[in-house]
Amino acid sequence: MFDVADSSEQAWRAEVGAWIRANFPPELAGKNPYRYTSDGAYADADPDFQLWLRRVVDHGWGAPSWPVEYGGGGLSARQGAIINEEMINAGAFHPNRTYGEMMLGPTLLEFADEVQKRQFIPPIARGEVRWCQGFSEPGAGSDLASLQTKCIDDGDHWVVNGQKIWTSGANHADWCFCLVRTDTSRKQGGISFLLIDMKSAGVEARPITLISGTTHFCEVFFSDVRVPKENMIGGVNQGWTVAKRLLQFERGSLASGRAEEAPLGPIARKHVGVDAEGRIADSDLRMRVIQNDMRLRAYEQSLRRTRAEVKAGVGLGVPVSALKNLGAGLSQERAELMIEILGQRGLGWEGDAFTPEELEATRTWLHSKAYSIYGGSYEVQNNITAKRVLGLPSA
Amino acid sequence: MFDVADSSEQAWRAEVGAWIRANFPPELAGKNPYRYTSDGAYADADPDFQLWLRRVVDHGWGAPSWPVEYGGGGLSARQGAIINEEMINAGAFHPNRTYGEMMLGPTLLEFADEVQKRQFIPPIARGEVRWCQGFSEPGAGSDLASLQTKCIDDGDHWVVNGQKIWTSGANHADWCFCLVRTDTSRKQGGISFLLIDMKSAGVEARPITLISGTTHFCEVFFSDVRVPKENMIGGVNQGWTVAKRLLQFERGSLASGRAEEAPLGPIARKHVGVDAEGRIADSDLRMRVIQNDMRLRAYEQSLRRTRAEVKAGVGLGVPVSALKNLGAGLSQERAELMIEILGQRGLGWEGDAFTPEELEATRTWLHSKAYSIYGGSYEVQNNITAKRVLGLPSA
Amino acid sequence: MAVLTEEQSLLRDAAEAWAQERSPLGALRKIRASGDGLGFDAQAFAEMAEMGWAGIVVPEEFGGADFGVHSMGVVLEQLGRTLTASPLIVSSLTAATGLKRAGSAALKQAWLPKIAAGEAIVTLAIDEGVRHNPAATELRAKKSGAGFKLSGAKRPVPFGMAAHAAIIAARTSGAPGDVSGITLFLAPTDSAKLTRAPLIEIEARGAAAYHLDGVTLGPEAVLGAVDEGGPLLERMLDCACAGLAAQMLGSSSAAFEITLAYLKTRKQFGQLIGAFQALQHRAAVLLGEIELTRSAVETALDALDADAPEAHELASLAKALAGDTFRRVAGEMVQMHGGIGMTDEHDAGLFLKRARIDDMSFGGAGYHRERYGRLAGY
Amino acid sequence: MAVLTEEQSLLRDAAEAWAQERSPLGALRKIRASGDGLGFDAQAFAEMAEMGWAGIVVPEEFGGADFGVHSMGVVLEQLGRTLTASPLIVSSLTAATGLKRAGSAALKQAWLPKIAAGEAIVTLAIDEGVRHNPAATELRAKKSGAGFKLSGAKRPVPFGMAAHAAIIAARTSGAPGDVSGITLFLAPTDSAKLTRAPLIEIEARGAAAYHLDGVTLGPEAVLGAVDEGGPLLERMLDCACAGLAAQMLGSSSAAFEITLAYLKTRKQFGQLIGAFQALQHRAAVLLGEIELTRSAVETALDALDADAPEAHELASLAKALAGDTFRRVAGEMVQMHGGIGMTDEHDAGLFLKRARIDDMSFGGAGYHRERYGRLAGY
Repeated sequence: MFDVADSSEQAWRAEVGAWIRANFPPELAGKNPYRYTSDGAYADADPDFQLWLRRVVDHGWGAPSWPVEYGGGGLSARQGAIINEEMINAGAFHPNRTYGEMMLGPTLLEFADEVQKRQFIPPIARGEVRWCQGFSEPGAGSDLASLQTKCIDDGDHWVVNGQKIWTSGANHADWCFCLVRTDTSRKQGGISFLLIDMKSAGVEARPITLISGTTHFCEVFFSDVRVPKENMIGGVNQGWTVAKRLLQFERGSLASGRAEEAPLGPIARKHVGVDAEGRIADSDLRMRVIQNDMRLRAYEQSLRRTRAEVKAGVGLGVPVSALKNLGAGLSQERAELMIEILGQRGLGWEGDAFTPEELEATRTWLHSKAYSIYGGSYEVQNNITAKRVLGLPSA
Repeated sequence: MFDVADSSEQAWRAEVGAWIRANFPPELAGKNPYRYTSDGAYADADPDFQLWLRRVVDHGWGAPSWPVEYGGGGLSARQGAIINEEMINAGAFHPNRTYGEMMLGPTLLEFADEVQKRQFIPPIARGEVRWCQGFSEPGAGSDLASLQTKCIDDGDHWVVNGQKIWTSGANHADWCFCLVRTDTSRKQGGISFLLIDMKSAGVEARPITLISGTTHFCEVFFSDVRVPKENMIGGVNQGWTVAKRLLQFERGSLASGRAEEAPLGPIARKHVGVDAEGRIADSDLRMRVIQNDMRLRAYEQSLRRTRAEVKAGVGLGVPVSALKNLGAGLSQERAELMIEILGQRGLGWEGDAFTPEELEATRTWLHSKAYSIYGGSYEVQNNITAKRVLGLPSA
Repeated sequence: MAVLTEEQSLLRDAAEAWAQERSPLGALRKIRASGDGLGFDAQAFAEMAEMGWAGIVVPEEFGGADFGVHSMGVVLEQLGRTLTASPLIVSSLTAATGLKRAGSAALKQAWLPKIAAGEAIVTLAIDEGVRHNPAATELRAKKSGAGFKLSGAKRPVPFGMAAHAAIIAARTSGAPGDVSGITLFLAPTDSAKLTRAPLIEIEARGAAAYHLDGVTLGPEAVLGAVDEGGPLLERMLDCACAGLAAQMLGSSSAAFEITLAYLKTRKQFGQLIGAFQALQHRAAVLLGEIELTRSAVETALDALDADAPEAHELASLAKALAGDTFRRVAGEMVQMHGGIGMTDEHDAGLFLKRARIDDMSFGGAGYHRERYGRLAGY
Repeated sequence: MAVLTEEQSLLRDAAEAWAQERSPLGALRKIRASGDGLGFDAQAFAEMAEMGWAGIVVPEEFGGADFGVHSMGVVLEQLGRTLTASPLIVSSLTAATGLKRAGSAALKQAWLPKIAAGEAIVTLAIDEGVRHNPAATELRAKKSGAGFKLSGAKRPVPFGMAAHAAIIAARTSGAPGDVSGITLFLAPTDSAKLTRAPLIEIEARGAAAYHLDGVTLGPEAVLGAVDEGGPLLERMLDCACAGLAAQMLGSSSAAFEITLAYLKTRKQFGQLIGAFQALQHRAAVLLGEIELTRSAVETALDALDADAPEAHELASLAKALAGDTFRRVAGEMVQMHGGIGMTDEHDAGLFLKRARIDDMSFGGAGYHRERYGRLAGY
C-alpha cells in the first residue's frame, strides 16, 4: 500500500494514534492484554473492555487487514502493523487478539472454502465468537501427530469420541477448532481439521488448575459428538497441513507476544537499595539483572530486525524456533529475577499482607514456567532449529 | 593395616612427612608435576627431579602399595594414600606418577600372567621404563572400539600395522601399551591388549603441535612391527576387558589429578584492585571468581568424600564420569578466569615482555581445552552417567 | 551417601521409613488445604518428637540426645525427600542451639526440655525488610527499669503462628547496619503487646508477621550479652543454613528421582523420552550438581559439630549450592514433565515452590555467595 | 542478514569475494609465521585500500567515501569470517573518526587522505594497565612552551609497530581515575623520544609497548580541546567496539558454519555426530546467541551513524554480546571437533585465540556489562 519512507504513512499513523487516544478507555491502561485473550469470563465481566472492543470493531479494525467481504478492514498488512504499533505507543492494546483472530482466521483465509469463509470468519472479525484450540491430548503433547481422538463418518455427520487437554479457554469458548483422527493406518496422513460447536451434545470442558492457580486450560471430553460434514476444513486427512500452517501463526504470535517488558532497574533500586556509587547494592543480583536486561534488549532488537527483513524481503530474520526459545527463556529468567528482587515479599500467594503487584509477580513467575512448554516445547523448538534450520542429520 | 582413628597412623604419617621434608630437593618446589609426567625430555633434563626420583625409589616408595615381589613397597592402599597426602602437605609431589605407574601397573597386577608381571612391573616401580598409551586412532576417538590397527598372527610373533594418535609422550617412551585388532568380525570382541617395544623396527612416533604449543602428544605409525607372542596381556580378543579396567584407573587419576588449585582471590586482588569496601573492584568478574572458587571447593570436598566412602565401604562416592566432567569444567573455567584477571597481560605467547607466570597462565588456558576431550570426552562421560549411573534407556 | 556413625544410620533409616509412611507428599497438600496457617501437622510433629528428633541437638541433661548438627541433618535430609514441613530447623535445631550456647540456666531449664519433647516451638524473629540481612535489624529494645521494652515489626517469622516463644533480634545500640548493638531476646508469644498475623505464601512454612508494641522483658530474657548478640546469631543462622541445606538436598534428590522415573516411562515420538540424548545429558549434569551439593552439606554439618572457624563460609557454601541446585532440579522437573508438570495436581509444583521458599529462607544463594566471598577474601 | 543499502550490498559482496580469495584463513598463518611483528599483511591492506575500504568513514573532501560506520561494519563482518587481520578498525575507522570529529583543518589535511588511501596507519595508544580503563590514564603531557612534553608508557598499542602515528590519550590535569583532564594528541611515531617494542601475543594484532620519554608536540597536535578528550575518546571507542563487534560476528558465524560442516561429515559410534541430539541442541542454542549478537551489532552501527545518545550503551551491548558469543562458539568449535580441534594444524585454535584477543580489546564483556549497567541506571 505504502512504504515506510512514504510521508503519507506518517500522516495516516498520526490519524490512527489520534483515534486510539480518543477512544481507548483510560480504565484499561496498564491491564494485562494476555488475560483478556486467555480468560473469557474475565473479558466478559469487564464493561470497559467490552466498550473498547465494540469501538474498535465498529471502526472496522477488528481484523484490520482481512478482506472486507469477510468482515475485515481491507487494509494492508503494513497498515495492520501500524495500528498495533500505535496501540502500544498509546499504552493501549488491540481488544480482538483472540485465538480466532490470531490463529484460526488467517488459516481459514488460506484453507477454507467460500461457504466456510462466509460462515466462520466475519464473527471472528467482529469479536463475537470465542474459539478454543483442540490439538493436544494426554498421550500426544510434543508429539502432536500421535493424537487418537476418533472421528467416524456417519453419513451427513462426523461422530467424534476422545479427549483433548491444554485447551485454553475451552470453558468459555463457543467453538473449538480440533484435530481428529479419520484414518488410523497413517500417522500425519490420518488427521483431519474439524470445527466443533462447544454447545453440541456430548462436549464437556473441565478446567485444569495450574501451579499458578489459573484455570484457563481445560480438558475437553467428546462422547459421540455429532458434527456436520461441512465443518471440516481442507478435506479429509488433510488436517496436518492445515494445522502446521496454523501453528506457524501461533508461534509467530507467541514469539512476538512477550516482547516489551519493563526494565528491572527501577524496581531493583527500590527494593534492593543502592551502594555508595549509586549502583544496586547487591552486586551478585545486580550483574544478573543487567545481563537479563541486555539480552532482553537484544531480543527485542531481534524482533524488530525480523520484521524489517521480512518486510524488505531480504530474509526471514531470526528463525521462529530460535526466537521462541530465546523469548521464553529470557521472560522466565526475568520472572525469577523479579521474585528475587521482591525477596520475602515475592513469595505471597494471596491475602492483603501482600500488594497486588507482589502477588501478580509471584503468579507470573509460576505461570512463566509454561512458556517453554506450550506452543512447542523448548526441546521441540531446538529439534526444529537443528533439523530444519541448521540441516543437521537424523539419527 | 591400620585405621584413620588409629594413633599409630598419626605416628607413621609424621615419619613419612619428616622423610619427605628431609629428602625433597627444594629446587623442585612449585614445579608443575604434570609436566614431568607428560614430558619425558623435560624430566630427563632435570637433575633435581632425577635425584628426587632415585631417592623415592631407593626408599621403596616408587610404587608404595604394590607387592614387594614385583618391586613394590608392600604397603597398604591407605599408607600409599598417606604418602601422597604428605607429599602434597610438604609442597612436594610423587616423582613416579608415570602412565606406567598410574595405569599400566595396576592393570598388569590384575590381568598379566606371572612371567609378564615379573618382566614388566618392577621397572615401572623403579621408574626406569617410560610407557605410552596406544589406544586412540584417527577414526577412533570417543568411539574407541572402532579401532583398526591390524594385528596378524605370524607364528611366534604378532605383526602389527596401523596408526595411533594422541599418544602422550610416545616420542620419549621406551614401550607402548596398545590396543590392536585381532578379529575384524566383531567390534569389542576382536580387540587385544599388546605391549610393544618402541625401539622395534617399523615404529615411528611424530609429535603433534597443540594450540598451546606443547608437543607431547604424538601420532605413532606401525609398519610390519614384529611383537613377541608373550607380550599380549589377558589373551587374544580379551583386550577390551583389560582396556576398560585400565581406563578406570586413568579416569581415577584424571579425576583426582586436577584438584588442589590455588584460590584466585589474591591474584585477582593484585591485578584487578579493590573497591572502598576492600572487595575485588570489578564486581562482574568478582562474582564469577567467587562462584568458581565455591564450586571448586565443593569439588575438592567431593574428592575427599569419595575417598572416604570407598575406604569405609559405604558407597562409591561421586560417580567417576560425573567427577571427571565437574573437575574438567571447573579447571577450564578457572583457567579462563585467570586469563581474564591478567587482562592484557594474559594474552602473551612468548618473549620477555611477559613474565613466566603470565606466559604459563596463557598456555594453561589453551591446554585446558583438552580436559573435556581427552580421557573420555565430556559427551562420552555424560553418556556413561546417563546410561550406567542413571539407568536411562537407549534409543 | 555419607560415612555415618552407628546412631546416624539408625536415625536415617528411622526418618526414611517414617517420612515415606507417615508424611508422604500428600501430607503437604492436607496442610495446604487446612488453611489453619500453622504450616505443619501438629500430630506429625508430635510423632517426630516421640522419635526423639526434636531433641537431637539438646544436651542430655535437658532431655535431649546431644547427637549434634550432622545427626539432625541426616534426619532433615530424609524429611526433605517428602517435603515434610515442620519446625525442626527453626525450633529444635536453631533456637535450641542458641539457648544451649548462650541461654541462662533458668532459660535453658524453662525451654530446652519442652523443645526436646516437642511441647514447645521456639521460632526466630529475625527478618524485617525485603531481604535477609540481620545486621540491618531495626526493631528497638529500650532499657526500661531492669529490663527492656521491645517495639517494632518482624516478618516473615517462620511457624510464627504456632510458636510458643520467639528468639527476637533487637537493636539495643548502634544503627541499622551495625553488626554490634544487636541483642537476642527470648520472648513468649502470648504477650498482649505482641500481635501476629499469618502470611499466606506459596508454600508451607507457617510464616507470620509480628508486631511488637512495647513488649516488656526482664534481663533474664537476654541470650548471651546485651549488644553482643550478633556473633551468636550468626552461628545460630549457620546451623539453620546447614540444616536447611541438608533438607534441600533431600528434596532435590527426590525431585530428581521422580523425574528420572518419568523419563523411563513417558513415551513421545514412539520412544521413551529418557532415551533422548539431550535430556540424558541434562540429567547427567543435574546428578553432578546434586553430588557437589551433598559434599558441601556434609562438610558444613561436620564443621559445625567441630565448631570449626571456617564453619561460617562452609555453611554459606552449602546453602548457596543447595539453593541453586534445588531450584534448578525443580525447574527441570517441571520442564521434563511437560504440561502435566504445570498442573496443581502434580507434585512438580510443590517442589518448585518449596525450592523458592527454601532458597529465600535465611538468605538466598546470592546472599551467601556474597557472604562467602567476603569471608574468603574476595 | 541486515536490510542493506545499495552501496552496503556492493561492499558486502566485494568484501566477501575478496576475503575468500585473497585473505583465506591460511593468510593468517603466514602472518603468524612471518614474525615481523606487524600483525598484518601490508600487501593485503594495500588491496583493501584500493577497494576503498580504508576510506569508508573518511569525508569525500579528504578522499574518502563517507559511507558511515554501518558500511564499515558490513566490510568488517566479511573480513572477520576469514579472521583477516588489518588496521581497518584501529586506523581507518576509529582514528579517522577522531580526526574527522575533532581534528584541526591542518591535522585532517595531513592525515585523513593518507588514512583513506591506506598510505598511513594511525593507531590508538590508550591502554596502560592490565585492563582497559581510559579514565585511569596516567601518561602525562606537561605544558612546555606553546606545546607539550609527553612522558609515560602505553601497552598494548594495536598495530603499534607498523603505525606511522598514534592518537595518544594523555593526562594534562586531574588524577588517574578522573574522566576530565584527559587530552588526545596525534603524534608521529618517528620521534626519537618514542621507543617501541613488539609484544608477541597468542594472535595477530601487531601489538607493541610504547615508551615516551619527553616526546615534544605543538598545540596543533591536540585533538579537540585540552583536558576534554574524554567524551571524544569515548565516542571513538564506541565506534571501535561496534566495528570490532561486527568483525567478531563474522568470525563467530564462520566458526559456527565450519563446525556444522564437521558435524555433518564426522562419524562416531556408527553415525554422523551431527545426529546426536545433545550436540544438535547445543548447536541450536549457539544459533540463537549468534542471532542476538547480529541484532545488537546492527542496531549499534545504526545508532552511531545516527549519532544517537544511546549509542554508548548500544555499543557496549554489542561488544559484550559479541565477546560472549564468539568465545562460546569458538570453545564449542574446539570441543565438537574433539582432539583434532586441539591441534595447531586445525583452524579451531585460530578462532579460539582470536576470540580472546578480540574480547579483551577495547574492554571485555565484563567491562561492557558494567558500563551498560551504569549507563542504563543499574
